[in-house]
Amino acid sequence: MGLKEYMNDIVEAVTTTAKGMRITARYGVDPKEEVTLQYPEERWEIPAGYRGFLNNDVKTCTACTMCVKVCPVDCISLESVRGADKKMVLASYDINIGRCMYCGLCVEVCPPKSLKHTSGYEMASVARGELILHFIAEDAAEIKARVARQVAEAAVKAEAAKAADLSSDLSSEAARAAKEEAAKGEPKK
Amino acid sequence: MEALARSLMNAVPLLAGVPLWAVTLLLIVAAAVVILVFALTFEGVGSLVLRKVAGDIQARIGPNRVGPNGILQFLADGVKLVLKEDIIPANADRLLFKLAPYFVFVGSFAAFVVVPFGVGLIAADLNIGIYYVMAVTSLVVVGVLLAGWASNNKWALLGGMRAAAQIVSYEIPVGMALIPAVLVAGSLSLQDIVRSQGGLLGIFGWNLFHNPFSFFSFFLYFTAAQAETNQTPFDLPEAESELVSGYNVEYSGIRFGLFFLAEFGDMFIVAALATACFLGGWNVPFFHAATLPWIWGNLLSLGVFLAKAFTMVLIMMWVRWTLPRLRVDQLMRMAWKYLVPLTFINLLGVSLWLLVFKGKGIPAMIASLFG
Amino acid sequence: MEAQAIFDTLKGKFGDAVVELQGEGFSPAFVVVAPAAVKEVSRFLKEDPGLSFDVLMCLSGVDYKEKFAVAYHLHSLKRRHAIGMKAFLPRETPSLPTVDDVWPGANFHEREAFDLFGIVFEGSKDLRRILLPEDWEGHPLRKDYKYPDFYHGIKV
Amino acid sequence: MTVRTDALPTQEMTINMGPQHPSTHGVLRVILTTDGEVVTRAVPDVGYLHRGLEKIGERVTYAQFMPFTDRLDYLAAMNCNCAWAWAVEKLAKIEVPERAEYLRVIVCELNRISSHLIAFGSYTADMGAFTPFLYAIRERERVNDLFEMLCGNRLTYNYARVGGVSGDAPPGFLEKTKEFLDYFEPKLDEYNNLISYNKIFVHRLANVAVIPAEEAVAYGLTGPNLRGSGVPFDLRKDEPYSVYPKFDFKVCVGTGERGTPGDCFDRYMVRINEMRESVRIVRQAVARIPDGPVMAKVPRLFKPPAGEAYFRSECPRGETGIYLISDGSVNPFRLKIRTGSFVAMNIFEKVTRGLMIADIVAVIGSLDIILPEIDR
Repeated sequence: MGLKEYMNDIVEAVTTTAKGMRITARYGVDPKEEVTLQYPEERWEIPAGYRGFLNNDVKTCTACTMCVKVCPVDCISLESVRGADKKMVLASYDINIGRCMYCGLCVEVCPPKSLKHTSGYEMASVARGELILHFIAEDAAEIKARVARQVAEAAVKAEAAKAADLSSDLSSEAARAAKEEAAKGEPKK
Repeated sequence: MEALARSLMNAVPLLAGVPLWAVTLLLIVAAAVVILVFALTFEGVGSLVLRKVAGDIQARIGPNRVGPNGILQFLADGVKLVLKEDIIPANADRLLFKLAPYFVFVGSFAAFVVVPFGVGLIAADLNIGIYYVMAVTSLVVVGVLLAGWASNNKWALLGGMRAAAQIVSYEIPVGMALIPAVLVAGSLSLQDIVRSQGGLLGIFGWNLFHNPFSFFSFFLYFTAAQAETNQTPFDLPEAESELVSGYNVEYSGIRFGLFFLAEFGDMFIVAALATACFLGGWNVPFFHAATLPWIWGNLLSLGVFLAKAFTMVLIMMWVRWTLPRLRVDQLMRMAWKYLVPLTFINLLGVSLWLLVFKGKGIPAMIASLFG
Repeated sequence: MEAQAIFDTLKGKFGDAVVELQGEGFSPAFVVVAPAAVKEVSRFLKEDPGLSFDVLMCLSGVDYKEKFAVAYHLHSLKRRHAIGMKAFLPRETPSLPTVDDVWPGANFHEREAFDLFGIVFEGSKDLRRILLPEDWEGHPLRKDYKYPDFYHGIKV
Repeated sequence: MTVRTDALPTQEMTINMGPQHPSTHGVLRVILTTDGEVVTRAVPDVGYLHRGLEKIGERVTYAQFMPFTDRLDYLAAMNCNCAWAWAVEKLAKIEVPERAEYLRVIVCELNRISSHLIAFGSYTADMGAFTPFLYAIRERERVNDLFEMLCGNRLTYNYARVGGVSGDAPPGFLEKTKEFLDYFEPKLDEYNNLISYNKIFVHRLANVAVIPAEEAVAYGLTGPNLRGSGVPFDLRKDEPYSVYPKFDFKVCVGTGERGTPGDCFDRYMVRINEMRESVRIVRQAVARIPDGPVMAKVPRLFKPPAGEAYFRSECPRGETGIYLISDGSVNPFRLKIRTGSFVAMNIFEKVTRGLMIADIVAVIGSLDIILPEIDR
């Protein structure tokens, strides 16, 4: 190693260090460069399409099970029974958000658009069971029993109506009443 | 200390009956406590400042949750370190494992004794001050090596070996870079060195501006001393990204705390020595602090000294957060191929300068030109 | 060079060791080779100046249910063409010569195929399990793989 | 003078580096045999993150596998998403609307930037300079903001779909992308001044773990690792897919500017330069993006014809090749993912022989491996 190289080494070390230190000094003295967000006092603006926790609007849900089928990690579980009006009635709808990977495939396929991402992202829990979101508070067995009762009632009514239709001497009023009775069951759900 | 004790006994009639050795002992203990408190405070605040500086440089905020603006963070850290479980690995050499942190801490703390904080603020004005600092800080290497060995951990061992090689190598350039200051002052005592930089030349009385060689030897000292105290970019013994944490990897709780404090203690010692030997120490520019009443003169000189020393500490932190780390062979090459020859050349240069110009520095010569 | 031309060259050189060309529905096309001839064909593919397949892009084990296969995807940086090479193996004794002395990059791929399919590459310099633990039983990517219930007492 | 080694018997030391080690970039385990500081052998042990993605792939449909590709290389999830989409489209011969392809190119290149930023940042952190790492993270956050705006997630995007992308760019996205590029481009020069040409940094990287061009080819290295050895091979240029041929960009290769071609510094510098090229590509794509649909007509019950396809795409960590075998059903019959990091790990043992412990860290960083991609 010649003397020139030796001196060059020293000069280069000093200049490159000085260059770097000038940059760090600029950041050091400029308070505008601070980018820390003081969570939880400050929060960032959540964009419109944010994929947070899932929420199912059970009123519009048709229990078509598309979401269950498409979920790659099987985090959605759904139980349903066929109601008196031939529509499916949800008995339970649970999402395990501890398992969910927020891919959004279920939201994309939902036909009535009842399943949606919310902007929620804060959740901590010490028990795994708390990470399962129950969208229907009522016990599944109770709902099933009630729907089964309604179905049975409706069947009886329908049977009666059929019988009424068949027997010519019965007035049309009775048939209408039976139909009304059957229709009343629906809004109760 | 004995002279101080005697004068104290003369001044305070209450102490007349007490034997001289008792008063002296009392004074020594008091001085030690004051130094210890100062050292601990500095080390605590230093760790906070380090993190704040890191935050500023890295476009963040730094600790800001404990106390207003985070200023109590170091207390919280201290409490945490004290309360944490003290773990000794099962296969460690228990005695050496326990002993190591004390070596390290004592090595760094004992050097505070000869730091000239002010006109009269020095715990012991040893006539071999610089030599003493070099000697006691070498204790650190024993502690680090013990820690690395006793942990019975291969990473720790590697860290310990690196530290030993590094500290021993860099003692030479550190010593050689300090000798120009000794030559100019003609004394090994730190107080004498500081006094030699006083006078009416202001900052040009400093050894830094005495001659070109002493100017360079300041930078050489600063570089070598950073390496000796294992500061980035020479933090190979710790090297968290290679050796995980080096020699202190198995330490926890207060034992780790001692290593941690010693690191900041070393930082201050380096800054204090640089200040005392090259930056005029406690000398107030264009002013004789010694002419003031005792208390004011000391306070003023203490303030000046600390301001200079802390500036040096800040620069060390700034360097720390900018530079990457050297590799171990490059570190050795830097010591033996660059720093050692350069410091020797410097030493030769300073000696010749003093011989040729009869001990006068450039500023003094210029001043004499103008009368 | 086109797949058909490569196949013809190989056929001319190795005769019966080169079985067929899988062209339709395959991209890139595969030259099917007898397992025993894999090493010679590979060396020829790499060293022939007209072919010079210098990169082994991918080596995959495949379980075609009735038989195993090893699929090699080759690319030539010099000639900028690509071809596949495939060797079918019987399920009972899936083994064929290694190519890691032809393309040193093959080693990890072969270890993976050994790990997940149990295909043995004879003469390999280092054939150990790579992704699974050393003491794992079975080869998970086989179609008839039964999932174990426990591994060292941990529920899987 | 001869050194008598018999007087002082020495022994080689075996050190276990990882799976929990700050600079193995995840759960890589390296078994080091060292003679003091000098490594005589470094054997990588991978597989700590094996999740059986290929087995999972045989059980889910083509569309359902998309979120799993996010987990393949979580630092460049967009590239993996698009690679999967392109592979399935190659198998099933689906035409994708041009706007979707432009959007894919934009997100792929943005993700290349953010992935290289992590490579750059964590590399400097491995070398002991922590500050550039945080600067890199700061820039990466902006890219994440853009992706969050586009698809709603910050890390696992699941943006591409077989036949297009999941959603069109929301209003303001392209403007914000342009803003980011204007902000980001000068930062690269800052990085170079801050750390790239720093004397210590150069000394740590130059002439370390030199991979000659022939060796890189023989081991099948791809991406920046291959280009660092001076081989100008880039799939975007040499085996063009998507709309890449429409853009003007340069293939960055290592020139050995501070040492030998193919050393750690070259691989590092290729990544820095590639970020600049990616900025150029995104600028062109944003300027020229056409209007139109972003999704082709793909049946809901998607069944590609029986066949086999191998698709290679240029991901930040090298070629991600997807070998797909379809038997005509809704699930892939077999899929094999060949990743750049997996191949790069193969050469690790060879290049680390005789280096120092600190260099092992440098080599891991310069190969820019990511463990989920190795272990799958």
